[in-house]
Amino acid sequence: MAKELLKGNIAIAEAALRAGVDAYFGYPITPQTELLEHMSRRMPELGRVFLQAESEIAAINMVYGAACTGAWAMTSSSGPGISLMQEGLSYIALSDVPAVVVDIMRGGPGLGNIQPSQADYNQLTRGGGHGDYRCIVLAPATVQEAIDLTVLAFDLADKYRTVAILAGDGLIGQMMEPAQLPPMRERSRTRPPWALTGARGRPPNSIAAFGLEAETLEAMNWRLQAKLQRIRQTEVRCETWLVDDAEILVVAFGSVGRIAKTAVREARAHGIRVGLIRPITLWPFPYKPIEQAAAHARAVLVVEMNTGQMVDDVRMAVCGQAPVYFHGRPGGSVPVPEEILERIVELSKED
Amino acid sequence: MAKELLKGNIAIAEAALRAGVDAYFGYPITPQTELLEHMSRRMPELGRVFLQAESEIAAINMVYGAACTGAWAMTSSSGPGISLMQEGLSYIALSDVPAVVVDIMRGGPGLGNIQPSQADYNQLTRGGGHGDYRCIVLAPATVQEAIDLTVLAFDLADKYRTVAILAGDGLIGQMMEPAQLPPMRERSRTRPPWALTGARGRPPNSIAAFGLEAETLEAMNWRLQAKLQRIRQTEVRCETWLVDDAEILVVAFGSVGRIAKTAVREARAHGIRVGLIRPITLWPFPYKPIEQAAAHARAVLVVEMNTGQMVDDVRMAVCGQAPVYFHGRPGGSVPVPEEILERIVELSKED
Amino acid sequence: MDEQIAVVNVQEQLVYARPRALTEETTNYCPGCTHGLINKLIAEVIDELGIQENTISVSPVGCSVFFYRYLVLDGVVAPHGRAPAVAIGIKRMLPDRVVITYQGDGDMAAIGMSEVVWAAMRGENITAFFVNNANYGMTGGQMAPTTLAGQVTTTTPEGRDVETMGMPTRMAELIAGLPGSAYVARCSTYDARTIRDARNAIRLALRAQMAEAGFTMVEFLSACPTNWGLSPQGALQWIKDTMVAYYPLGEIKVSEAVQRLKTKR
Amino acid sequence: MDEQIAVVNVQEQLVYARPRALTEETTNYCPGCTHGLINKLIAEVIDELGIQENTISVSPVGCSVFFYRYLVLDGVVAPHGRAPAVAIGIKRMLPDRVVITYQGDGDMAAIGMSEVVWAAMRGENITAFFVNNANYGMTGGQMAPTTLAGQVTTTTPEGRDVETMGMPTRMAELIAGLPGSAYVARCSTYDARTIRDARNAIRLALRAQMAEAGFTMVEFLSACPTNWGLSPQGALQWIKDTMVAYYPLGEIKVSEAVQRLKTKR
Amino acid sequence: MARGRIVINLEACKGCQLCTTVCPSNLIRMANSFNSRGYRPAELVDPQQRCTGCALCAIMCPDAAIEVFREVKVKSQEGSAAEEVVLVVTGPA
Amino acid sequence: MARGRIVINLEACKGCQLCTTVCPSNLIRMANSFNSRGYRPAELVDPQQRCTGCALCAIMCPDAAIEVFREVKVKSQEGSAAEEVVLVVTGPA
Amino acid sequence: MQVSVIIAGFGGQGVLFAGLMLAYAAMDRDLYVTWYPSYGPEMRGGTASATVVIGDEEIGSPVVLHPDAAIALNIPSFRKYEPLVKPGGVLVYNSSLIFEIPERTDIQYVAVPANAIAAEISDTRVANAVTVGALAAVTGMLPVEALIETVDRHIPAPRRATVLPNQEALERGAQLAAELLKQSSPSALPHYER
Amino acid sequence: MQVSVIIAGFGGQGVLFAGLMLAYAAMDRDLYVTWYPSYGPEMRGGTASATVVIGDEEIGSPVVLHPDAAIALNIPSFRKYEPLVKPGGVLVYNSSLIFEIPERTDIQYVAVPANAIAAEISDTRVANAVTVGALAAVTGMLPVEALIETVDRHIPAPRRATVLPNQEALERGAQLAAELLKQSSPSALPHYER
Ligand SMILES: Cc1ncc(C[n+]2csc(CCOP(=O)(O)OP(=O)(O)O)c2C)c(N)n1
Ligand SMILES: Cc1ncc(C[n+]2csc(CCOP(=O)(O)OP(=O)(O)O)c2C)c(N)n1
Ligand code: SF4
Ligand code: SF4
Ligand code: SF4
Ligand code: SF4
Repeated sequence: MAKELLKGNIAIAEAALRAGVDAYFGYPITPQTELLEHMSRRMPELGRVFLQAESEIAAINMVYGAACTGAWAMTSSSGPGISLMQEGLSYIALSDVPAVVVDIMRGGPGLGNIQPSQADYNQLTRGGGHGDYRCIVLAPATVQEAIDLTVLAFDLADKYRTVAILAGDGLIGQMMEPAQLPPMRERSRTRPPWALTGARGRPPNSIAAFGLEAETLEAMNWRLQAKLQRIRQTEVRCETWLVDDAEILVVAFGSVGRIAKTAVREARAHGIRVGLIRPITLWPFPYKPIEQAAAHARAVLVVEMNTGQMVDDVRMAVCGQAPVYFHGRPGGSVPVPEEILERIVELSKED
Repeated sequence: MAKELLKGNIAIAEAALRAGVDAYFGYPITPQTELLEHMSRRMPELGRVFLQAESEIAAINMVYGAACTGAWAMTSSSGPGISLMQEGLSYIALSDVPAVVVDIMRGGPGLGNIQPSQADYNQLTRGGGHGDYRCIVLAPATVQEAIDLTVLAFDLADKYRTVAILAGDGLIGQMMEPAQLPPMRERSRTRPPWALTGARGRPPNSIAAFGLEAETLEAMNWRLQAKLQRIRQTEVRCETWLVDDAEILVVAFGSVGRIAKTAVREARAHGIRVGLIRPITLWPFPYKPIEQAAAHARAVLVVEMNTGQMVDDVRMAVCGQAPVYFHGRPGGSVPVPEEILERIVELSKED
Repeated sequence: MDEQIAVVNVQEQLVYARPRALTEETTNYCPGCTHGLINKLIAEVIDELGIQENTISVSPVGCSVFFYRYLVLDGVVAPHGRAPAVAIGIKRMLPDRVVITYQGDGDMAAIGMSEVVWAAMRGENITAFFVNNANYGMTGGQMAPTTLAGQVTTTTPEGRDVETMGMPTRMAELIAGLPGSAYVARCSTYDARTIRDARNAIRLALRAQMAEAGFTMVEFLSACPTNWGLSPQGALQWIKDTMVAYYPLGEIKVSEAVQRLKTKR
Repeated sequence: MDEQIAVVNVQEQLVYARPRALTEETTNYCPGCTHGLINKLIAEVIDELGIQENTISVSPVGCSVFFYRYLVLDGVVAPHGRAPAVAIGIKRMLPDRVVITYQGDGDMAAIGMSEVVWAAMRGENITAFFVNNANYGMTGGQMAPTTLAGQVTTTTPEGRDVETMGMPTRMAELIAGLPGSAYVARCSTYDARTIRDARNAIRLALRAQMAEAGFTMVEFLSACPTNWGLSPQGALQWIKDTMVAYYPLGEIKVSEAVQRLKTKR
Repeated sequence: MARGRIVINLEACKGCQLCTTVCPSNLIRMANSFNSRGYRPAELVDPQQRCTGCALCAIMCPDAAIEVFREVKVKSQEGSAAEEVVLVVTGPA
Repeated sequence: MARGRIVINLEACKGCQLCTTVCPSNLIRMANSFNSRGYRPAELVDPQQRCTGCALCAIMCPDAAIEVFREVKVKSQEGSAAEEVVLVVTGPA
Repeated sequence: MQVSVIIAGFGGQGVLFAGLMLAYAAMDRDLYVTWYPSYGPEMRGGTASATVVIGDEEIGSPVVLHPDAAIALNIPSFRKYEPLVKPGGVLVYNSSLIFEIPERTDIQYVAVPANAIAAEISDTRVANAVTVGALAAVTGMLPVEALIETVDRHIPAPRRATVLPNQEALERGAQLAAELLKQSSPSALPHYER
Repeated sequence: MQVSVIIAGFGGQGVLFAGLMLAYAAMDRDLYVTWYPSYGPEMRGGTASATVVIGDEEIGSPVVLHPDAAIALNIPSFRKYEPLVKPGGVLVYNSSLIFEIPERTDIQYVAVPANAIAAEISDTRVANAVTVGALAAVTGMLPVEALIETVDRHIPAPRRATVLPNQEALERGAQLAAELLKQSSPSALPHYER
């Protein structure tokens, strides 16, 4: 298929369609609204379910219900809406049903603004609701990657029966880039055996995110943890670039990853030995690759569009092997390559 | 004043009254409901405001409104309810108004159960909503400390104009212990200058958790960060016990802290050199004291009533100086001293 | 006349048995709690309509959190108050299944107000069973939206003051007032007659859903002897004497389509 | 007859000025957006009642997020849909202040349904100004609860299908049906007469609040020329020709207490 | 008058006494013993076989603990009527 | 007929044209120039002084950009009436 | 020095109040004490328990796996706690409802026909106090007089009518235990005689 | 090799579409390109901008602080971007609405009476295309024919009526720039002639 000039939000929506999403439930919020709007047109066209929910809380619970029938269901939102979904996500996570959530992050806290940001790192990667769970979190840096990771999100959600979140920042949602969409998948899925479809000729299925007795719930928790451990072991993804000889290691995700790349390229042109690690899975976090790369680094620079939410993870990965610095722009400001380059040059001069 | 046999929930409610709370808004949820119930009787008695809200979302937003008038307002809940408050908390945090939230934690994720747990560590300490903010989080280990920290929560919330959370686990909420309540404070507070009271003879005040332009919101974010940094520098609290010569360092908070204490005492009786650090402020986290204590430890054991949510913080504090082990009981199970002792003995045998 | 003489035997016949759609498990409900009775009635109607293998339940958070298990149905437990949204997610995927929610008054009328209003507003083809016991049962008897004026609960120690807490919520009337609701009835289970009426209402609501008439709801005035501090019998009496006066029983809304069903049978 | 002859001068008098309670700042509203007009009317009434220093505003999330700044009042911006809850928090602390909320239709009728229903149910003494422009303005014209049947929006490209999305929400009627509401009116601002009626409704709502009559609400049918794809004049015409037919103007509920106020003046 | 009989599932009974209040002939009372869940179950005391199988008790029982049998006159052509109804029995008999 | 005059705040005007549609004498039109926010403001074109100060335009203006003055006959006892109303003027004149 | 007691039974049997009697008595004697309730998944009814830990130093864990003593008011509680009581500990049980055969030899069993005795006094609602009285007497952990005093001091106004029956029940339980003690040796649990 | 352009103006001036013309033309020539929109706090109206980065290698940052070229369609945009354009870069501006006096000497100014020209063609709505045509011609970054082709290829069915006016506007802008170029030297920006 040929490349098209695609806006991130539309590309994600279209990728979800092609991956095989059965149902979309959502509520408007900038900067993701085009995704909702695209779905409102395309889902009915394809004979699938689209419903504009009355709120984000309703949306995530509709997703929960649809997912319980074995369908591939999704929603999309941005920071404030994701906050409202936390209880629902916590239920879904313990229920072992698959769901995909797209978060096109904007400035926070509070109402914040509609400019690009990465202010949701903590609430996405720490299992922002109550209880011991995590969601898979995928962070694309280009429109093409947004497409690819959307498809992956469905496959991972399905494989592990869990929540997979596509964490785009406002840049990814709003920008256009030539990209190639995958072909429309054949949808011949059969309902999984655990799905709620009416107990026809079999004992009833039930889905319940609780265990009133401590022993029951403890066992459910350890089972969930075992699954999360499997995901940690198999699903870590990141891009490493020029790290082999890097004395300075830049760590940045999402569109900051690509912006940092420009800075790294220019720094290399200045003769500075600098490399880049771009986590693609924010959870599970690429601790190992960063630990290894940090082993021979003199300094690690984390760059984010927030006040340093990923720094904890990087510090844990680096584990004291090198000092960890931070450069960040919260509240909707986007760092430009120049300022990152400046920090790199600064660090290269320290000894 | 003499000691009384007090249930944690009641003690916290009564301490809030004596600290000077002006308004309480809440919604029932086990295991904190006695707190709400106590307030329903006592607040009207004292001529203060009590309102049973229709939901946790309404409750936190009523707290927001009341706090905007310069009042001391509070709510209380447990895991699922706290999840629903995340958007509101994020707004309050950026608004620079004081608020106190009590979370009596229960088993999670999802509906979980009503047994004691520490399943909300992440959502409380990571600024569970969207954006770059943190709340002060205080974790009592005894009913007496619950009283003292409740008073402190109000004072800190007021001092820093921020959210202070009292994070009790279900044990603290449900158990009774003799404890002493503070005397009723004189309440002669004047409305602070920023409060919304009607713009009488002054320009209007406004409170808004947003900045539509990136520059504005970025500046607001850095201002908030500066405040958080001040809190980090001045408000760290923890209990250290027998750590000076400890080869094994146990880190546990809340009621697990006291349970671990019994185990440590017994281990000492067995001649094992073990000490305990009990974080009292979960945020800001006592990184320094743990780092120092870990400097001469052979092993660090984190014990929690969850699957290890505090471990990240401890690992960052220990920073590779010693291996960090974890013993946890999620889902409402409570670790008993025997099992902790067992782990300590195990670790003491490894070399 | 026919010469044949019929041999007439006296046989013992089972005239009332536990419905098949009701599990054999003993419930967690308190003695005399009419949640049990309502569960049983729903099971009876499901048996009668033969839709057990075609029905999916959505349970609330509250004393009836195990509804999904007491009824022999595929089912899920929704977060507190969100049963309608979860049910909508299910129904939109499987429009030919019967989807039912079961919610307490705290669950539906307090935290879940938005979800149920929206289900009714959109005329979602689901059936809500709404159990109004005038308090929050599971959490120990706090004021619910439906708590009567002056009623003492653990959070209204002086009785519900309608000046500060508002008048009790008449959910059936509220839902009936919305455009998408097709059938709304208020029932109780305090005697054989009200039980029969309740069973009829349940049946009609489910038939209406099967006929895609829109949102249907049956409200039940239900006893919570434990938190009311009354004996089971006293609790039923209180419903009859006190609750019914504020919450009148009967059909509150019958859309034309449902009216046709009714006459058709 | 009196012998004195009055000296009659012709003087120029300012007969219409920008209200004092309205900031001098230019708003962010689009050209022809009647949010501006409604803001102005509210400011005029606040001037008239002399309550500027006694009034606290709660703004929504939506095009009118800056309402707190356009009106020269103490004010706060509530999270999306939660203005009533925030206003209740304020009012319960300061019962002698006038507390007003200003909400769009997405804000109040969709995500904020529960909060506003509950404010009305409890008869909270606050006044809600509800701006019904039949779509989500700020986010670019998606379907709102109030979007008319068949109306094309960015999320109803084929027009709102009431089969799947339900009938448009008549908030004024819904709120009027709840026990705690004292005064509910629906107005518009498409001509001098409707503007006058709107001003009267605003005045009565605020006076009712000051008399502690209960929850009051004024709904405005408001133009969103930008997202409707109409000229400002065309947009007003559409309100008059199309919206009013589904959303009748007038007073929907006047409690006895408010009726007394009305006659008293 | 029809003759009937009820079977109370002692383990399912929670001792709420509602059945006792509706029996028109006052034939149900509470046992003196406890079941394994700590409740005092109801029991039929009907020495004179006055139970008509009216089923009011069963209808009223919130715990579906009562089954009701009634004697009916059937034309025994195939003798199958009784068998048929037996199929309805799914609870613990 | 009363005589009137309107003052349009050119920077506040957003060029929505609503005032032009309500003026009974059709005295308002849109300027050819732009204001600093990029809008073409309204202007009063009233060479014959036909404006009656009816204020319909101002009432209609969503941006409170119009002030209306009207000539009135006053008994000049203290000559204060005009002064009083001046106090009402708070917007940019 | 610490002693831990778990009291367990059906929801309605006054398990929590039984624990409170011990807790208040301990507090009145300036001892450290914790009281911790636990409910089963039943809404009401079902099985409940209260754990009371009393000591003369700060109490670590308010929950215990192996209590020094247990009171079982119904069969499920007997079955659950019989194996858990610490060797050398005491198991007081309500022999009006529990007909199990004791299996362990390393703990002391105290069979108290609590319902029967309570019925003699007033009604079965004070069966819990009978067992508490027996526990106190058999272990000596707290003087029975202390409990009797405590009941008087801490039962609040609306329930004053229950003071005397509870006191009598404590007394009767203690008497019974004293009888039993004559036949066997006292337990080795800590005594707080102050 | 990359070139970045920021196009800025009032909301209604077709800023985003102007950027799209460049982006599509680049894509059609198999170049890498990113297009990124940005709005001010106004609901509608207010100031908007589009940033287009074109290159023959993977593009890092889709946002730039110092663009190689800028198109200013209104005064606020002129004021904002004049100081930001890279030395050696180009500032095309709509001289129908902008009467500012250029202050820098290290960039090339291209004054285009875009509204006037657009009005000559059809209406002011294609003023944006006039400036894009001028930018293309003056910088040579993309051949004007490529833009003309692109407009034809990518304007979708419901708006086909705008194809011709846009094409004419591009042409007219380019002609004008060619005139201007005769008087000065061409810019030093990258050209993508393929
Ligand atoms: C978000 C959330 N808030 C609160 C609770 C606590 N909670 C559990 S059940 C319940 C109310 C039950 O009352 P009702 O809905 O009336 O049902 P009933 O128990 O009376 O049948 C509440 C508040 C919860 N589980 N989740
Ligand atoms: C929790 C949350 N969800 C969604 C949004 C995005 N949002 C901002 S304004 C708005 C709707 C505005 O529509 P309406 O209330 O009708 O007001 P209008 O702009 O039309 O005046 C939405 C959905 C948000 N800010 N927060
Ligand atoms: S608490 Fe009330 S509603 Fe809940 S099971 Fe018991 S009687 Fe029923
Ligand atoms: S988008 Fe609509 S509601 Fe919002 S300011 Fe513009 S015209 Fe008004
Ligand atoms: S009604 Fe049922 S549960 Fe109640 S006593 Fe009778 S048999 Fe037992
Ligand atoms: S109504 Fe107001 S904003 Fe609109 S054109 Fe006239 S003066 Fe300008």
